[in-house]
Amino acid sequence: MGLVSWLIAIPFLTMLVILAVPARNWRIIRWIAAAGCGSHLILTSAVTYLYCRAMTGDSVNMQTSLLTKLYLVEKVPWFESLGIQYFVGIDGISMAMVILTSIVIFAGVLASWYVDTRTKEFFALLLILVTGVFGVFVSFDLFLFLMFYELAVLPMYLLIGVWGTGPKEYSAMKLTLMLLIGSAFVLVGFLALYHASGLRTFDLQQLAQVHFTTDFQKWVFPMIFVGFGVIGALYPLHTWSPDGHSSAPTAVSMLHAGVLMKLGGYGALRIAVYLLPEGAIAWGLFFMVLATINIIYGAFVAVMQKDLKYFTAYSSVSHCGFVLFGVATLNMMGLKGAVIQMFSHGIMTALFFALIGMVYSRTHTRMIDQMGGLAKKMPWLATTFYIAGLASLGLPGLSGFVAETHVFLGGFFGNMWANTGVMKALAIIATMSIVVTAVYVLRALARVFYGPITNHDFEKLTDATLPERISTGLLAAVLFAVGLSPFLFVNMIESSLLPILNRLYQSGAAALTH
Amino acid sequence: MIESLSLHKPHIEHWLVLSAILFAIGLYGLLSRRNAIGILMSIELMLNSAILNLAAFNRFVAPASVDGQIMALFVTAVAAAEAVVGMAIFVAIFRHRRIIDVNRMDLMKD
Amino acid sequence: MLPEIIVITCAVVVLLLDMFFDEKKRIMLGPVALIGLTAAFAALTCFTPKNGTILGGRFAMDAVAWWFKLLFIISGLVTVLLSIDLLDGRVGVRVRGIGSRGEYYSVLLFTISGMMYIASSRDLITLYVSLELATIPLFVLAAWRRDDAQSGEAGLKYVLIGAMASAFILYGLGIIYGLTGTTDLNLLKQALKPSLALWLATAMIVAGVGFKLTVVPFHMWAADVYQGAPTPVTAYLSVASKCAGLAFIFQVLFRILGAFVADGAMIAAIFAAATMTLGNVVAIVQQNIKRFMAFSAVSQAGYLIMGFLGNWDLAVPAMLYYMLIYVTTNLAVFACIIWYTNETGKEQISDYRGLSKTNPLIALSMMLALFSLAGIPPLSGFVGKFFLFSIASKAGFHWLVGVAAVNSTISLYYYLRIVRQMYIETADENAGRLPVSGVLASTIATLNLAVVFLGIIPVFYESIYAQTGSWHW
Amino acid sequence: MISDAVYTLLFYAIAIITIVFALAVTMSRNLLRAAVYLMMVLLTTASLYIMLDAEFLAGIQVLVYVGGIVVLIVFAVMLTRSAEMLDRPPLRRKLSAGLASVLFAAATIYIFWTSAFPIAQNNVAVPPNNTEEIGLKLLDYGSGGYILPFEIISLLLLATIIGGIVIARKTPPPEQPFTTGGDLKGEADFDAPHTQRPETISRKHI
Amino acid sequence: MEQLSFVFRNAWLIPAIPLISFAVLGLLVSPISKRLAGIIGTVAIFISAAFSFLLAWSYFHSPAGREHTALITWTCEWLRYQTGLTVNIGVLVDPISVLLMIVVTTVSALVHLYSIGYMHGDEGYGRFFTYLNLFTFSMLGLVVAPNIIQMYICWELVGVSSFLLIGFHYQKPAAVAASNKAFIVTRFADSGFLVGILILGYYGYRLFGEFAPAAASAAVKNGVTNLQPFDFLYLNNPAVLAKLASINLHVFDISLLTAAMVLVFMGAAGKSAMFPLHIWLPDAMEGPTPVSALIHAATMVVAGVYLVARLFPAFAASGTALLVVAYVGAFTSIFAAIIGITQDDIKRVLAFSTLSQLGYMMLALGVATMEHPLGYSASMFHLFTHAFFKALLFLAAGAVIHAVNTNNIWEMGGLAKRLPVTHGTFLVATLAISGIWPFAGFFSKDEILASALAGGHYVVFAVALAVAGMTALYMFRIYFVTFWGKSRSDTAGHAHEAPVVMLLPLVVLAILSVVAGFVNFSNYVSIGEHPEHHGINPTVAVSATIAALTGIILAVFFYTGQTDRAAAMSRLLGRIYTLIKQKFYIDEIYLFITRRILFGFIARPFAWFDRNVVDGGVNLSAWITRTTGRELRYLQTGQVQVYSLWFVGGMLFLLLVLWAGAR
Repeated sequence: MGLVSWLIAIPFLTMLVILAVPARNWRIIRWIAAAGCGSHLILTSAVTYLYCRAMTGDSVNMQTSLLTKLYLVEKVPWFESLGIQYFVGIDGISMAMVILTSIVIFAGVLASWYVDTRTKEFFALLLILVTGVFGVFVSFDLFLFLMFYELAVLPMYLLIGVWGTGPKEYSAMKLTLMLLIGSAFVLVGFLALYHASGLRTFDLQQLAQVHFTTDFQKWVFPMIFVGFGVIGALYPLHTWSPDGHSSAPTAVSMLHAGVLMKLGGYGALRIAVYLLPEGAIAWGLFFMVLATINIIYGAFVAVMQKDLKYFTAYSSVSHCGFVLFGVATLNMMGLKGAVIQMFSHGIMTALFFALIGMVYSRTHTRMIDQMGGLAKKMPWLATTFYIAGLASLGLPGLSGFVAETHVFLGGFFGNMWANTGVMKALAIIATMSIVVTAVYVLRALARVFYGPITNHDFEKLTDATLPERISTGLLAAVLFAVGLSPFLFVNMIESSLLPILNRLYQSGAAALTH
Repeated sequence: MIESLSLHKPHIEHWLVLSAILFAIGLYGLLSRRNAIGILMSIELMLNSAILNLAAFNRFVAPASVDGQIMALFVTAVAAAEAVVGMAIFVAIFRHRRIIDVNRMDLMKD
Repeated sequence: MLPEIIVITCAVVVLLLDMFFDEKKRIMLGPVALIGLTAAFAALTCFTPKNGTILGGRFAMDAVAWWFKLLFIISGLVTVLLSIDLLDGRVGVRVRGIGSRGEYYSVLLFTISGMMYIASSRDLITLYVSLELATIPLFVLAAWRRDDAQSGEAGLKYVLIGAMASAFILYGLGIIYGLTGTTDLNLLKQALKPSLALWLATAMIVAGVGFKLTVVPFHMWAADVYQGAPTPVTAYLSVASKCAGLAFIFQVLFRILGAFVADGAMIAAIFAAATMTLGNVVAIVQQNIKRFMAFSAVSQAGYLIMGFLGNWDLAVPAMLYYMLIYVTTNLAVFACIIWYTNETGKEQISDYRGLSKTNPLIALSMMLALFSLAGIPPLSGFVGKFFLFSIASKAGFHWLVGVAAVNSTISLYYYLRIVRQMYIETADENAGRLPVSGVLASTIATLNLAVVFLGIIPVFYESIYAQTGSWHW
Repeated sequence: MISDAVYTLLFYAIAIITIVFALAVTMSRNLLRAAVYLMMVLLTTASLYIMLDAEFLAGIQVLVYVGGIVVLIVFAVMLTRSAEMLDRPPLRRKLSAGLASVLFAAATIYIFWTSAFPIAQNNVAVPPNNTEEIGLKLLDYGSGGYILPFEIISLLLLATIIGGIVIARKTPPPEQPFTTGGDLKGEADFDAPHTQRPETISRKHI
Repeated sequence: MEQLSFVFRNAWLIPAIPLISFAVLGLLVSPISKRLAGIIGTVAIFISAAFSFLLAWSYFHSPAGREHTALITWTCEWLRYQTGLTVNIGVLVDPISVLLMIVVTTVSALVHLYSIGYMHGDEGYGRFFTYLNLFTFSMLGLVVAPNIIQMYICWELVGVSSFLLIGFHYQKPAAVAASNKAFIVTRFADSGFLVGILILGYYGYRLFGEFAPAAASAAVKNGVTNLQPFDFLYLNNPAVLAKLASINLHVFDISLLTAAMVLVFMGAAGKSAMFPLHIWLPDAMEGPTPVSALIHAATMVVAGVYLVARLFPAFAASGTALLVVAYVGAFTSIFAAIIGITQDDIKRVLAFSTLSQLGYMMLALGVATMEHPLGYSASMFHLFTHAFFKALLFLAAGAVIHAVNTNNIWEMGGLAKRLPVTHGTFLVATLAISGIWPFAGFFSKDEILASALAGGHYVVFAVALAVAGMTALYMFRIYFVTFWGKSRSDTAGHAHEAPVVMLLPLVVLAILSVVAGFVNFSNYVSIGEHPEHHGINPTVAVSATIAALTGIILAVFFYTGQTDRAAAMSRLLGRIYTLIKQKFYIDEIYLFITRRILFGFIARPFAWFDRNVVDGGVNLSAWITRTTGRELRYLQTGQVQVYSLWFVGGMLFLLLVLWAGAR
């Protein structure tokens, strides 16, 4: 059993251990969870190191190859007669996503350190969910991908339904159903691919060598892209996100906004664009327009929100717009920007939700205008909150800036198929969003943390405890790390994006000729 | 007259049509009767027409073999079995609820 | 033929023992039936070849028949296991009028033997008679609770519609006999030519089998009968009777109409779409859990007949595998339901609230089984559905795949209703932990293991595929 | 020549009688009468079997149906006092049933009339003693024999009888002690929770 | 090129030292010991100040410095957008960057010193120095940026540090509001800047293959090994600019370059608070006074001017953009001056004077050309001098406020004898800003006026002249009102002189704002092939002095002695006076646009739409499904014959379908 399988296995095994522990001593359980995620973090860094070393070792003729160069590959036939196999590996994109997930789940476990109702079930479900997420990010077999994908989505229902707040059943049901309807579309697309390829295999790399007919791509691509778009909060299929996030408990919102929403962008990039380049070319501009709507619309709606979680959820909608925008640009910079934005937004929004949860657990309100002057009482939370906010408005030195400039430049550079004038216009419109973002972030944060203390009950509030400091501090540090030294990160991704682009350009050139 | 009659000696179609008519009549009874036993009688009619069908086929299509008749025999037995079960159930219900009218048997619906 | 003989003998033995035992010793009847079925299982798996004929070709074995018999025996076995507590009165809330254990078990075993004969009969007469043997005693079982109004009503509806269905089937078979003059399935296929009469026969037979498979619009009896019948019988109906229907339609479609089946793909698609959609949509609003399970069974049948869209080399194994998974999963759910009904006598979905607090393990098993029905990975239901969807997709029915996938999402909605009751809603104050008998506990555990592992361990599908993928009828 | 004419006449006559009686079975309000009409139908069909050279079948028909089923039906009618209940279906149901059956009849008759069945050429050559052959075939376990369905049908009848007995057996009234077997006295009574009976709840939830 | 000396090679230390001390303070010290924070921060800045002086010395005495060549003394790859589009952060040493380094480090050092006294006893003492260090680092990083991306990054960073410092007293709602306002307004401007960068970067990248060889070979002497499209050395390359200017956008018939440059200037205008975007600066005075002195007077606000100067060749290449610069600058200067006359808050008056002086600098840049770059050096000169005397003014005002705990000049008065040192230095600064010989302001202003005249922009010249007069007027107004007469409030009565640590910077700055004028500036800082050397132009000098004196005399007339001439004057003006005093209601207009238009007409409808239409659609579909179920449920009538009917119907339908399929 190789390292990558361990990436999937560790959370699962931790879950089993937790199930073995009797429910009454929940303190032990949370320690177990933290230990599991911590060891996973260590393993992840080890894998990252191995990956980077291997990548720098042989980055030969990546320039022309159609196949993503995978490392630490494990390939075991599974349902052999149908060509279904257990096929996992690591490339740059999945590496980035795995790092993201590993960090977020660790922070999430620490952030939910004080969950004392049904702790056992809580952590068990959390770990199942994250198992699915890791599985999605490392699996290169469509069947396996789909399997992990739905595995990742479903525990959400119970996590929100049991530990959530507000209209939790409604939100949980809505979220689950919308996401699974999305995956229904994906399923249709996958099966169509499987049969159209005529290879009787779900192997992504083998499918990547097939050339599907243009008409086929033209109808399958939107299927898959929209299917993933649902979880990527593509307008107008985003409405599960505000309700879901606002009802979910802290760690779940963190994981969900931080990681699960990235499954959408990841799938759209890794499968829709990679396998169906002509479809992508045909539909690119359309989805780009939708993504622009996401960005602007989400930002403007966020301005109006009174509830911190709704506010963050809509800003997530806006930021996930950047991801889809980057994917839709179909050029190197845009795709890279999309991946970086996935990472950066993942960390950032996880930090947001962690902090909101911590503030909420102290003030017992999430209404922006019921708070005020909290910075006096909880300087740590205020500082980290501002770091997250500044990251979300794309302040240089924090990760958001790198991602957003990539995406903007990507949109501005355009590609050889769509009307570059329109793309430039869209890029400029998207750029305008940084102003709106600044407006809503700063207004909300100032309202919450600055000014005199409005409510006398806040006088005796305390600042973050150690676990909370570790979790938030870790996330903030990652924001800085990516923002200050992106070069570490970008080169890792770039080589894995080349095959996608090569496939695009090959079939794109074909598309141009006829 | 006689010639015409002897020329129009009933052929297989006539038998089949007869059985079809009987089946349809049984169907009508099945769909319209209110008394469960009446419904069962109609079902017996339908089975009967099916048996007639089999016999006719046996006579005209495969007179050499007796498969049709044998099938008909089995069907007779099956019909008897169904009748037994049906009657048993009806009687049990009637004992319990004092009704035999199917229109009033809708404890479970929607 | 050995398994059948064992089953029949066991049935007769149970009957005789029932006569000679007194009330206390009758506890032994259930175990005897179990032993018999286990022996049949062993005989099937160890001593029964997957091909060959006896009785001059009247009785033949092939791989498909073998798997069907496996399914029948399994479902019979589990049903007996589920019935024991109820019949022996080891329940929290007694039910009046359920009794006559010996007769119960023997009738059950007789139906099992009938189903097994369906799978391996080679002439119209045997086919029809064994179908009746598999059907008519079920009418009795449905009405088994003599002095319960609902049970009796269920029996009545079942017997009336069942008799009508068998009349239709018989008429259709008769026409087929008339079109060829032979009753031998092996000769029929060559002899048949497409003709209006053949379509008439097909329509009547398919309608009659649709009744057993609960295909819309022939499904309407299912809701009432499932609700009214004793719960173990409901479980048995929902799996075994459906398997029998599938076996029968396999015989009819592949052995009789083999040449023309492929033309009916569109019709199959239409019926599949209608069945799954109606079943799902109506299941959403159900309150009684047995009735609810009836509609869920209807929708599952809808997924099942997606297999009749062609590509038999893939479709036949897919359908068999799906049936295997469906049997285990559905029985797992029913095991939990039967346990709960035994202990509390309640049947409403809302009665399950807070089950995760009182009996967490059973709640977990029930949730797993329900998710498997909804087709959530990595549980087996997902795999089974996925293969069937793949058949539809290969046949070019992408819209049907879409409909089916969306439907399974809708189905998740109502399965989650139960999960919500068990996990999210809080239990009543006085609700304590309910006792679980060893039999039910072990049954539930075993079935859930199957539910989980059938989706992960490929060996079952692979062997089914290897044996029946190249099944030439 | 003559025989053919007679045959034809008989066929039409009996067919018409059968149809009339069949209609009577489905339409007569008094169920006892309906049972009698059913017996008539069965008898006429038996004679039709004779016309189809299926004497044995005719005999069985008379024995099993007339002697068995009809009697059973009459018993049932007596037991359930159905004779008093005049069966008057509502008009709506009559119309729908009529429509359905007429449609069915039309389709079937059209199909039968138009479709060509593989008629055996020498359709006069009927084996004289097919009764004997039937008997042989029923017990023949070689190829073409029907021993297997014969066994099955016997099982079916057995199972049916058992079931019928169980169902139709008299049950102890609710006030009598509850027994697991339902047929033995003297066991302790458990409160059969009629309040929790599902039907009441399901009615509430409709 | 010859091996650079130690100083050049390690010029990166100048921004790095504040960064390090920022990190040290932020992570370690300020939580532990506050006094230590102040000391560390100040020392660090002093070191880098010393280093920058060293750098300036060795630069201007090296041949490179004499011929104004830019040197990239240190560079490393920071981010590769794409092969051939890399961002190399580095240190660019050229006249203006050296100049700015000196200004920034000096003023920052003094302000740090001053703050040790001024912020004494404040709870956020350590935090304050942390922020100051952050700001100093970002400002220096901006100054030395060799490419536009680094410029933008540090541009944002100074923005955020200014945000933090304005909102330093985060318990004061006014301060919080001001900080948000400042950040958001500049952010809005920066979005334009970013788009400008996108355009430049994109087309620069497209043309790169064409012009890179020439530009690169030209850039070798600047110590650039691999030129990148984002580098100023590439963007200022005449060939590239010519090409860009030749591309016509077909909207308003403006060239691509013009569009890009106007957008970039939007950013500059935001940072330097030019007219439409000036509203944040007066409010920014809510921050502590040292902050106002450092950020909102001396350094950050001139970043816009610096940006325009940095891209001057590009602006010059597109004449239109330069004209825009000139006129916006001119208008802002007079507009702010007019408002300045009427304000009562001492710091606000200074803020408006800052505005108008910034307008001066912009104007000067606007009137310059590559051929006649006098305005360029004039602008830089004024930036140089203005930094000192404006910082001095603020610090002195800070001392006053520190003494009397109010900003309102009408509650002061008679402080001349109570705060002698403050009074003296304030007077020096006032004279300097009013442009009286021999103070620094005289020379720089004179040079600006001269350049305007020489450039033939007579309107601009007139405006500048008027502004010179008004400057004198409002400066002396506050001078007289604050220091002369008798004290109008008891706090003013018992005011005490500030501690030495605060007075020392005042003195140093006073000296600087005298001697700074005598630097022969255009020797050092100029652009283009033939720098113009400028002596005193008698006509300009005389007219400027006359204007200044007029202003002073008016101030004397209105504000000395216990007369109410000013009040009478304002009454005489009536409406106009209130209009001016309300700063022409610009804030209110902005408020209207944001609150009513943006939020009211866009955000709120969007929010409504999302909840009711988009989300409503989702819920509707769910509702439809459920209702269908509820209705279809009634097919199950429980009537067995209905079921049978369905059965028969289904069978007939099946037959029909088969039939249809058969034919």
